[in-house]
Amino acid sequence: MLEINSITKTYDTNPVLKDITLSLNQGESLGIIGESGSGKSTLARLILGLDSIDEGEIIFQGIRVQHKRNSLKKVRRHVQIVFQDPASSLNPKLPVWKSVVEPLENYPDTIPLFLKEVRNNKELMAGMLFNKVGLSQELLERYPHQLSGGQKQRVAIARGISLQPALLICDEPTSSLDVSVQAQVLNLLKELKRDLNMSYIFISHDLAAVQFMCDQIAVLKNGTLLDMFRTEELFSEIRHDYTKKLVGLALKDIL
Amino acid sequence: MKINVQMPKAIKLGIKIKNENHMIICGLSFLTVIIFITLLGPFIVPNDPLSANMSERLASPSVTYPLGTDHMGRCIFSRLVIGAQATLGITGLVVASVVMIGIPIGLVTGYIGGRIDSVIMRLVDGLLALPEFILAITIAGFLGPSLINLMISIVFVKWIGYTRVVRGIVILERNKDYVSAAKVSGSSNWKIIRRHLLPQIISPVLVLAALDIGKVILIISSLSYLGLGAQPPAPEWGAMLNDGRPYFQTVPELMIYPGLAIFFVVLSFNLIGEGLRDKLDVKRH
Amino acid sequence: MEATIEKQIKNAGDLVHTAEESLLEIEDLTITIDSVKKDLVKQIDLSIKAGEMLGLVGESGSGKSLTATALLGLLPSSLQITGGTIRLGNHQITSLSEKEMRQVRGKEIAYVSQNYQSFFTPFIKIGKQFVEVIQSHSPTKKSEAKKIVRYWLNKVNLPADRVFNSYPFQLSGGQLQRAAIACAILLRPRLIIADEPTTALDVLTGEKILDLLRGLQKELNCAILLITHDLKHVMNRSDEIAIMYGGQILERGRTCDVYQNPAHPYTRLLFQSRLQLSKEVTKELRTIYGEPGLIAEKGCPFARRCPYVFEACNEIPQIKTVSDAHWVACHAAN
Amino acid sequence: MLFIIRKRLFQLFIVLLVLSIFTFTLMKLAPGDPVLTILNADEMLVTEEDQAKLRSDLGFDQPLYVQYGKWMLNLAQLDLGKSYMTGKPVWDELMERLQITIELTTFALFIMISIAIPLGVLAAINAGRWPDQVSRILALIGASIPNFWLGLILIYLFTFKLQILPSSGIGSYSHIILPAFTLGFTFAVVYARLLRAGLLQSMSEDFILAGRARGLKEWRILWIHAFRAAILPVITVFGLSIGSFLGGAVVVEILFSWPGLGSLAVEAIFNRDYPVIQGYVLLTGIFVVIVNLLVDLSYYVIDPRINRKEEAL
Repeated sequence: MLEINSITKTYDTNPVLKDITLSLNQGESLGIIGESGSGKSTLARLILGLDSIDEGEIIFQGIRVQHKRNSLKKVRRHVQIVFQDPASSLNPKLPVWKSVVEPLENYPDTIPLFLKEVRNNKELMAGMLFNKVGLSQELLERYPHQLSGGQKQRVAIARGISLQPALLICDEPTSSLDVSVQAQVLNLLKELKRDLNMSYIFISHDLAAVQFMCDQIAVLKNGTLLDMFRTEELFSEIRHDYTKKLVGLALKDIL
Repeated sequence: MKINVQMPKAIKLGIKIKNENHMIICGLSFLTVIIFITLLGPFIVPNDPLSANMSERLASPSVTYPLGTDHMGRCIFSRLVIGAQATLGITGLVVASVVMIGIPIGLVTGYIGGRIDSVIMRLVDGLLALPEFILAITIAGFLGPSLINLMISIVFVKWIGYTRVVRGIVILERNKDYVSAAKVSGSSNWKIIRRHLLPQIISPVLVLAALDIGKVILIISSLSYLGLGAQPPAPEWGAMLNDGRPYFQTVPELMIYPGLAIFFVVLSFNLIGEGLRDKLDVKRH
Repeated sequence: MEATIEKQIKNAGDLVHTAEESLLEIEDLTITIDSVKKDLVKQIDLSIKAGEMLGLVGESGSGKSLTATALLGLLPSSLQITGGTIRLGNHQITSLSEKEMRQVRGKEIAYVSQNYQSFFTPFIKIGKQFVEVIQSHSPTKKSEAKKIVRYWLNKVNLPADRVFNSYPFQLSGGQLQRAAIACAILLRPRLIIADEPTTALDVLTGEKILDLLRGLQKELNCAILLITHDLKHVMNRSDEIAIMYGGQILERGRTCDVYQNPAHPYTRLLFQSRLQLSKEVTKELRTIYGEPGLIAEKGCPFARRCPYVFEACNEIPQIKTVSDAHWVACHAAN
Repeated sequence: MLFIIRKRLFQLFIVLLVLSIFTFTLMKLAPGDPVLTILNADEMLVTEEDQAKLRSDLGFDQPLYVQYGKWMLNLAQLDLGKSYMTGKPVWDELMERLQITIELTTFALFIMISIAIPLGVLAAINAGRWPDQVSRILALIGASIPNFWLGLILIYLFTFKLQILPSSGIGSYSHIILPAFTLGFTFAVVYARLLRAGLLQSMSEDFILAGRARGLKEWRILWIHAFRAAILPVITVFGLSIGSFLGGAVVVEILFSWPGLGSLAVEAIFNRDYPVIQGYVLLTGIFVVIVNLLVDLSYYVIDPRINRKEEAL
C-alpha cells in the first residue's frame, strides 16, 4: 500500500532523514519509535506531502506523493493524520464540529460506509463521528478551549477517520495527555482500527504503546532507520543494540 | 518588591475583565456622544461656522455664542461641531482604505511566502523608514497643503503597518498543526486563508485600527496646526488652534476648546483600542 | 582513612536520628484562591526524612506543583496558604518573613524544574549564574566561588570549563538539566524539589538524570521531593510515594507497600491502566472513567471517576492506616 | 552580526531609492514653476530669456531620467543642490540645522528615559495597584494629547503664568526644558507601559521562578534577570517609532521657534524650496535607518541567543 524509497530530507544544512526505505501492506500497522529529533514526525509530514522530499520517493497506492495539487488531493483522500497536540491541531476560532467535517466538505464524492445515511447533512455527520469516538453530542458546538485534552484529541481523531481513510498516521497521539486518559485514547484507536479496517502508522517514543498498537516496528535514531521487525520479534536476540537498550529500559518499569 | 505571576487563568480573567470593560464602555460612550453631535451638527449649530463678524471678535460666552467667538468673530462652538465632521470623516476614510489595502497583501504574502513575500517585504521595510508624518509634510510641501494630499500621504505609509502585522500572524499560524490538518483535509489554499487564517487576524487588526484612528487624528490636527492640512477658513480643530495662537496669552479659550476636542476624541478611540487589546488578549506588535 | 570512616559513622548516626524525626513536615496544608475562596490544595500531610526520596504523583490539576511552590514560599499573591504548617528542620516555613525565606531558598531548599530550557536566565553565562547564587547566600570571593562551581559541575559529569563559559542555549537538554542539578546542590541543601525533571527529556537521557539525582542524594544525604505525573519515574527510586488527586492526598506510604497493596481505587487503576511492555500483548487496556479535570467539589475528589463510589463518598474520607507507614483516604478501603 | 548590517545597508539602499524617486517625482508633479520661484525670490524683473537660461542652467530642459540620473550622481557626492531661497548648498544648511535638532532630541530622549524606566518598573512591581493605574492613565493621556497642544499648555503655565521658563528660542538650558519635555513626555508614558508589559512578561518566565528558588535577591531578579528581556520589545518599538519622534520634533520646533531641521523643512515648504525639502526627507530616511541599525546591534549586546537564531536562518 505504502512504499517509501530511500527518502532523504535536510532542513537548512542538518539532515533530518537519511536514506529511509520502508513499506507497509494493506491492513497492517507500523509503529515508528524514536526520541525527539529522530526525524519521525518529519517522516509523517513527508508522507502527507506537507513538506517536500529532497531525494527518494513515496508511493501510496500507486500514486507518487509530490507537490502537485491533484496528486496530493488524491493521496489525502486515503491518508489522514492525528497530531500530537490537540490544542494546536484544532482551529481555536472554530466550533469543533466544523473542524471534524472539513475533510468531508472537501471530498464531496467520498461516502464512508458509516456515514451513508447522513452524508448530505454536515451536522448529523459530525454527530455520528462524535458518537464513533465516544464524545457526547452536547460538545458539538463547543470551541476547542472549552474541551479537555482528551476530548480535544477525540475530536481530532474524529476528523482523522471522517473519510474512512486507508491509512491513519498517529503522531504521538497520547504524549500530551494525562496518564489516566492515555489508555482511553489508545483503546479507542485500537477499536477504530478494527472497526474501520484502517492501517496505522503509529509514531511514538513509548515502546509499550507501539507494541500495543502495531504489527511492525521501525526504530529511528538521528534520521537513520536502525532496526525494523515484526512486533513478535521485539524481544529477539538479533535486535539492534539501541532497540535492546530501549527494551531493557521499558522492562525495568515492570515492577 | 515582588512581581507576582503564574496566576491560574480563570483568576486573572476575573480581575481583568472589569477593567477592560470599563475602558471600552467609557470609550464607546464618549464616542457615541461625539458621533451623535457630529451627525446632528448642521441642525444644532447656532451660527454659521464660517461667517465672520468683526464687531463681535473674541467675545465671551453668551446665549448666541455658547463658547464665545474667535479672532474673526466666528462662533467657536459652531466651528468645533462642524470641524468634527472633517476630522472624523477623513480619519474614517483613511483607516478604512489602509485596512483594505493592508490585510489582503499581508495575508497573501504571509501565506505564500517565498520570493514574492521577500520582495514585497524588502520594499515594505524600506517604506517603513519613512515616517508618515514627515512623508505627509513632504507631500504637502510639494503638492501644496490640502486635506486630500494629507489623506493620500497617510494611506501611503499606514498600510505597511497592517501588512506587517497580518503577515506576522499568518506566518506564525500557518505553521501550526491546525493549518496542516486543514491541508491534509484537502482544503484549498483559498479556503485555508478564508476560513482558518482570516479569523485569527480580526482581533489584532481591530485593535490596531482603533489605536490608529487616534494617531491619524493627531497627525491631521498637527499638520493643520502647522498650516499644512486643512486651509482657512475651514473649521478644522488643528487649524483653529493655529488661528488662535497669537491670542492665546489673552484669550486662552481659543486654544483650550479645540485642543480638548481633539484630546477627547482621540482618548475615546484609545480607550476602546486598549480595552479591546486587553480583552482580546492581543499582543503588542 | 579514619576520617572517612568517621564520616560514615556520622552519616549512619544521622540516618538513625532522622528515622524518627522527618526533615520536612507538612501538616494540614491548605492553599486557597483568594478571590473565589476555592481550595486548590486541601489539608494535605506529607513528610520526608533526610536522605530519602518522596515521589509525589499526580495528574494535571492535582495540586502537586502548587505544593512545591508553597514549599519554596513562592506562591503567587492570588493564592494563599489558609491553613496548616510547613516545617523544614527547625524552620517554620509558613511563618518566615520574605527575607528569611529568601535565605532558605537555594541554601536549604533547592529546586529543579521541568523546563530545563528556561531554568537559567537565557542571556547570562551559566558560570556567572552559579557564582551569583553562592554570593547571594554568603559573601564569597569570586575566585573561591568559581572553584566551588567547577567542583560541582565536574560532579555532575559536565565539562566544567566549557559549561562555565557557556550560555544556556549552547548546551543540550541533558547537559542543561545536569547543570540545573549542579546548581541545586551547590550549597548542599537539605531538600531538593525536583518538579518533573525528566518529562521534557528523552527517555534515555531522563533515566540518566534520575540516576544522577539519586546518586547525589545518597552522597549528600539530602531529601528529595520528586514530583511527577508518571508512576514509573518514582517506583524504582523513591522510598515513599504519595498519590495526589484534586488537591488531596489519596494514598501515601513506603513505595513497596503501596505497590504491593494499593489501597485506593485511584492508585490501583493507575497501576492497571499503565501501558507496559510484555511478552503477551494486551488486547485492551484497563481505563479510568473521565479525565483529571473531573474533581468532585465535595467529599472525596475522585468520587466522580471512581468505579466503587457510594453514598459515603460525599464526605471527606478519614485517613486510615493500611499498615505501618501506609495511609489511605478512602471510604471503600479497609 | 554581519547579516544584520548587510540587511540594514540593503534597507538603506531601498530607502534612498524610494525616497529619491518619490521626492523627484513629487518635484516634477508640483504645481508652479521652480524657475519662477527662484527668480521671484531674487526679486528681479523676470524676462523670458532669464527663465530659459535658468532652466537650462538647472538642467530642466533635459529628459526626466537624465535629470534624475544627474541628480543621483550629485547626491552620491552629498551635493543636494542649492537652496532656492538662500542660494547656499542644501547639505551645509541641513548639517547646520541638524546639530540644533540633535541637541533637542537628545535632551528629549534623556527626559523620556528618565520618566519611562522608573514609571514602567514602578507600574510593573505594583501591577494592578494604584501606581499601575496612574501609569495607565498617564499613558492614555500621553497617547491622546496632541503634543503641540501640550506644548501650548506648558507655555501658558510656565511662561505666561509662572514666568519661569522662556517659550521660544535657544541658548540656555532653560530654553531646552519645555520643548524637550513636550517631545519626551508623550513618548515616555507610552514606553513606560511597554516596559511594564515586557517586565510582566519576563517576570512570568520560568527562569525567574528558578532564580527566586535559588534565593536570589529580588532586586537582582528584577534588574539583572528580568529587565534585559523586558527592554528588548521597548527598543524594538523605539526603532519603529523613531519616525514619529522626528515628526514630533518638527511640531515642537515650530511651536517653540527652535531653529532646527523641522523648522527648516516647514519654512522650505512654505517657500516651495524644493531642494531643501528633498534634502530633509532623504536625511530623515537615512537617520531612521541608522537608528534601526543601532537598535539591531543593541539586540546582540542584550541577548546572545540572537546570534544563534540568525545562523539558523
